[in-house]
Amino acid sequence: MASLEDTRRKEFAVLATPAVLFVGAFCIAPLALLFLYSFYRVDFVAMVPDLNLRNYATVVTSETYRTLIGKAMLHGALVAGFTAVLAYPLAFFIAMRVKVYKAALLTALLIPLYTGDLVRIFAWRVVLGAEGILNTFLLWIGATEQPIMALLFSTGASLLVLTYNYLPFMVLAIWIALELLDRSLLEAAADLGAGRFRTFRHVVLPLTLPGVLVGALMVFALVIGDYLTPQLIGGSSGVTVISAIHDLFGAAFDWPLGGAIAWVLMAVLVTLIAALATLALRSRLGRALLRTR
Amino acid sequence: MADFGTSLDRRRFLKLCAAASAVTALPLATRPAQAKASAVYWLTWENLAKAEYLAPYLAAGGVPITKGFIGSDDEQFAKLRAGGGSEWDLITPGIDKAELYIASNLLQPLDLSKIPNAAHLYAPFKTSPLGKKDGKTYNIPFYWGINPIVYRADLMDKEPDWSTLFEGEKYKGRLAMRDYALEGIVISALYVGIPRDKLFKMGAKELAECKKALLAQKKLLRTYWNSIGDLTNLFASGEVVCAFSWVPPYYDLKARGLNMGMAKPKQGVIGWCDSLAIPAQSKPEGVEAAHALINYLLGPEYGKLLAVGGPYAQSTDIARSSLTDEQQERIFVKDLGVMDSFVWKENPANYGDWVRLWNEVKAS
Amino acid sequence: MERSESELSGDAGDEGAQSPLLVARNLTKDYGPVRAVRSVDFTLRHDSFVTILGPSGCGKTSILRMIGGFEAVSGGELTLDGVDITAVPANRRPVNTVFQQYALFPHLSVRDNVAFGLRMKGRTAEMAKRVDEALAIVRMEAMADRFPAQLSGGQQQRVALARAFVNQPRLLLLDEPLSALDRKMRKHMQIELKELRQRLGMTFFYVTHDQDEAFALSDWMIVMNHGVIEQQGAPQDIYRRPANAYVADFIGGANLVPVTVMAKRDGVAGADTPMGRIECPCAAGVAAGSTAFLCLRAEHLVLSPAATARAFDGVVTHVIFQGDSKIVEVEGAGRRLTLTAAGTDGVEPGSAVRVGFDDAHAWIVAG
Amino acid sequence: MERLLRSYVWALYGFVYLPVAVVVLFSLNDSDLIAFPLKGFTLRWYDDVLGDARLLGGLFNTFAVAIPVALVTTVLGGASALALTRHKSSFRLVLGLLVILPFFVPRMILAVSQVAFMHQLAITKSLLTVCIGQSLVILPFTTIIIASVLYRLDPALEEAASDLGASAWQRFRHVQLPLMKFGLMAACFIAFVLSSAEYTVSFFTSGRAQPLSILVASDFRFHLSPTLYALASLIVLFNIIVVVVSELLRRRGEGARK
Repeated sequence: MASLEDTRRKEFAVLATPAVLFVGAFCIAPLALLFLYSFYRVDFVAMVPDLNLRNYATVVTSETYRTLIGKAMLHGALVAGFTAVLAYPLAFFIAMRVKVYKAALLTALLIPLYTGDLVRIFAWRVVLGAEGILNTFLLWIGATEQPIMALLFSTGASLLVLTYNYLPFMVLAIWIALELLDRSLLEAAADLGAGRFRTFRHVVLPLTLPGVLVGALMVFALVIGDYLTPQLIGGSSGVTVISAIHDLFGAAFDWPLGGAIAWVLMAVLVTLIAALATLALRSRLGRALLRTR
Repeated sequence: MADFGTSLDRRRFLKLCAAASAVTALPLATRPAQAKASAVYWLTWENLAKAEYLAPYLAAGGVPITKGFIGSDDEQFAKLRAGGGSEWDLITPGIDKAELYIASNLLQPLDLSKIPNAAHLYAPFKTSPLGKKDGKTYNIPFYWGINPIVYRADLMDKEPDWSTLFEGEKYKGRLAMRDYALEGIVISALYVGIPRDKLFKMGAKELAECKKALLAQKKLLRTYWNSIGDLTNLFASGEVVCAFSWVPPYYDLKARGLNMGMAKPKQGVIGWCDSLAIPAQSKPEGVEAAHALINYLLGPEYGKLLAVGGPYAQSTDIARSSLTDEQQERIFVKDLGVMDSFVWKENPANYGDWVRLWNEVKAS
Repeated sequence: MERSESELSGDAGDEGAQSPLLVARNLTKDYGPVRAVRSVDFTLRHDSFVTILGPSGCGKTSILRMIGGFEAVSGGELTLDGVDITAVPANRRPVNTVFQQYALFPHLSVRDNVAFGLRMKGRTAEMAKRVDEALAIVRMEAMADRFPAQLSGGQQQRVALARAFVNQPRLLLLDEPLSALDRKMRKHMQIELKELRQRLGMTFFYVTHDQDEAFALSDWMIVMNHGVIEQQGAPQDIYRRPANAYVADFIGGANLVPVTVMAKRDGVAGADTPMGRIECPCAAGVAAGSTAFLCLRAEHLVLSPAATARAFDGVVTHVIFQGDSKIVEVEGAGRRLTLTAAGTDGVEPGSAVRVGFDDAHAWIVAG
Repeated sequence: MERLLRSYVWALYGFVYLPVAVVVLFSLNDSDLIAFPLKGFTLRWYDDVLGDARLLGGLFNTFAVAIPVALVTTVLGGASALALTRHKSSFRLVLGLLVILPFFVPRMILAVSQVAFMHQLAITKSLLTVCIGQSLVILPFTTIIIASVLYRLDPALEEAASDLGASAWQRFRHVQLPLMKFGLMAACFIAFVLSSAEYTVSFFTSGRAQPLSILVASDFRFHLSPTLYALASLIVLFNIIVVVVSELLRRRGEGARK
């Protein structure tokens, strides 16, 4: 006799199996193959399956790859922070102050994505360049004597455009968290004498931090994966760990080493995210939020 | 009158006979071939497959071409190496990479008897070992050129050479190099004075020398450019005044009224050549069509169109005579002797080390 | 579990009043390591109003959800009309539920909400008529085309009721359905519910934490605490003869005075109290020599006793005005005791009073 | 405070649309260089786009990929989201991690591994492989969006449906589906946007037929043509029209209901 639990289990299986199979077949399996390759050795254009850890040793001992992985993490974290700060007020506005045009405002945020990465990147060059819109404006108002060269082809420029690129994702994540917020809590806070700011500081912000965190993780991962923006906007130091891997896959045909760097990168990424998630869940706020569900 | 009539009749008759034999001969001639392909799939660079370049081929009844576009030479190799090449009948790799493709068994040998225009290859290409293995030809040179220095003549006081790109303090922050290990390192080698015959055979010591130069150079650069469109934009927007370049920005920007200059430094200029090759898994009817297309691409119509439009030189001299001196000059075929002075790109055996070095420089 | 629905739903008339409607045996529910319901047994009769009463977290909602089929049973079994329904999914149980927050489908009109169950079972022929009838019974005919968001709490409540009973379930489950209503509405709905049940002739299984509501509605009460049933029976019996101190306190908030049981025979205990020795009926579980509680209801304590047998001195600590009567809290017999009194002018905090009661109202429960 | 917030929002939208404005500006500029100074007004780039069979073919391929990708990821994401939010299975965590995993794998790495893996399985690259590759990186987005909608739905509604005799399918069809409809639509829309702009995975997994993003990238390598800016402007304009029209329809629909 099938128990109720069996029925539930069957339902869960029916819902979950397609996605699991799909991800298993086209993500896990390919990455496993890459993992296998990472222990191979390259002999000209042949990958020789003489399994050893040399590639991992290269990654760990190479200052370049260590630096690049570190830089990826740093830039990911910085952009996640910037987008969070920029996105929050907008998400708050859309969630709390807009009634009729919510969908329109959110969609409007996504429309620029349609232009395509490259088109937008080159548009930014026109904005930030030495003879670009921003510099022309700054010269015109007399804020500067010389065009500010660092507006383009610098780490800062790259971070700016990355922030721009991933802002919509952060807005969406925070907006969802704000929409999930029980509105009566705001009334309760007001009732308890909290002003707007204090309601925000002590009620809204803590309760939507999980949304910020989700957004931050998304942006973090996206920034690490983006190599076009740093390459085309970041100037001579615009190299990223991904473009280094790219070079190893393509130019140097060293898939084993590329695979090893990729796996180290993913391991660092997963460890960081797991640590962050654990920390968040263990925190007083995290525990309190978990308990309410 | 009658004679005239008879002779007319005879001529008519002969004509008819010729036509009839032609009609009967046509199927005979094509019988050995497979069913004609409905399309030939060509993976290429966008600027080589412009509709107007291919129009004569199609007008002459060539198999319709479906084009795919390459991101970069390295991406092309990675993509084919990862997933074979069964989608394509014809690919366009750099000939310096040919041995990688051949060693990876990605290509099938070409049947030169189906490419009569190959007989007109320029001598250096005919004798070059690149793209050949065990007496078979896998990659046939397609078109070639040099990568010079292009600069804004209005913003520079004298013609630059490689040293400008390494020590031109005056232009600090307005110089650019291509983001490409092979060329970047060869140029540094030319600059530090590595002998020509050792350029692609550098050991650790020479590479270390290059790295030092490249590290110093990096401080002077505005950026490493990524694509020629990218660099053209950098010149046009005044970001960069002088860069290791390809030829097109010089002509493009000159045509738009900018005072551009092109320098071919005496230390040596990198010459390159892209090839045509047929992937190993291409189907027989595709192979057939690909050979026909190759022959067209090495032929006179295409050669002229490319020389005028590109401007690039194809690998055969078949169209050369139809070009004006000026057009010949533009594609460096006026004085064929210069071809010997170019540093032709090769694939270094230790290229992995080169790429790692290049990344070290960029990441420093 | 392949039983046809007709077999499950049966017909109320066939089985006679003597066979029980629902039997729960050793019913247990675990949430991970937490045991919410501990091996509980109970039986529901046909045509009755049963309330299950207890503080929040006592396991009463879990029982309802197991009967409804929303939670899997961790142990024990449930039989409905003699058929084991332990593993029957919710949608195939002849049981319907009125949810605490009503759970009306926001995207469907009132009519479609009520018609939902019939439509799911494909009973479209009779649907329109039965839906109209059900809406008429809860007097919501006029609102049939509105959406739930356009209704007041009481109206939503009625729709939720109609949506459940229109399917003629064998058993109607109600999960604190009145808790979201205001007091006046609640009183009103209590009467309606009771009438509705009589009219429909179904068994209602009603979960509440409000003892007044339980008293007002039920024919049979099940009092729960910490996952076990403390007592079940008719409301009057539970009120008069609580099984233990917990029930005595939870139901009607009895005054509990600690006493020492000296002797016990035939359900009558003799105990020493601060007011002298008493002989009175006692609950099962009271043993001679043990400490137990004398259970005195507020309404049985009187101020300035003349006719009562026993009395003790006390000091008034609080007086709460209740309209026609007052609740007076007195410190006496070593305890704070609550009593209700009418027309006691001059009683105010601090005044010394004498409190009395009649032995006939005394009842002893175990500690 | 409110005014400050409002001005901030306007400023941020300005920031978001700044590059778009540049794109539109240069799509109307009568020079084929994307650089100042502006030369004058022209519509010829638009004329070029509309007459460019190659770009239109690419656009067709983009749709041929984006539509199935949007549908597949919405269905798969919807199913996973239901499993994640409606079941207490111990596999839930595993499922959640699996579904978001592709998101945390840098695309280039994923794309190259996929191509190598597909090659092992002798799968020929085609628009289908592009669909598979893209669906994988888009699945996490749709799942999160739909899950966040489901998370807000009162589970009692589904219990009520079961209670009223709805089978699992009926419960889905008559309660869950109508209630998650907007979530599904939002997910589908975002999947479509992400798919049509995707480059990295598309590049590696595509065979003969290449979506627009690859053609645009390829063109950009040789020439930053205002034609492509005109194309981008047209796409943006088209989307703005879609948004405005659907917003108007929605409001009219709501008005009619009241």
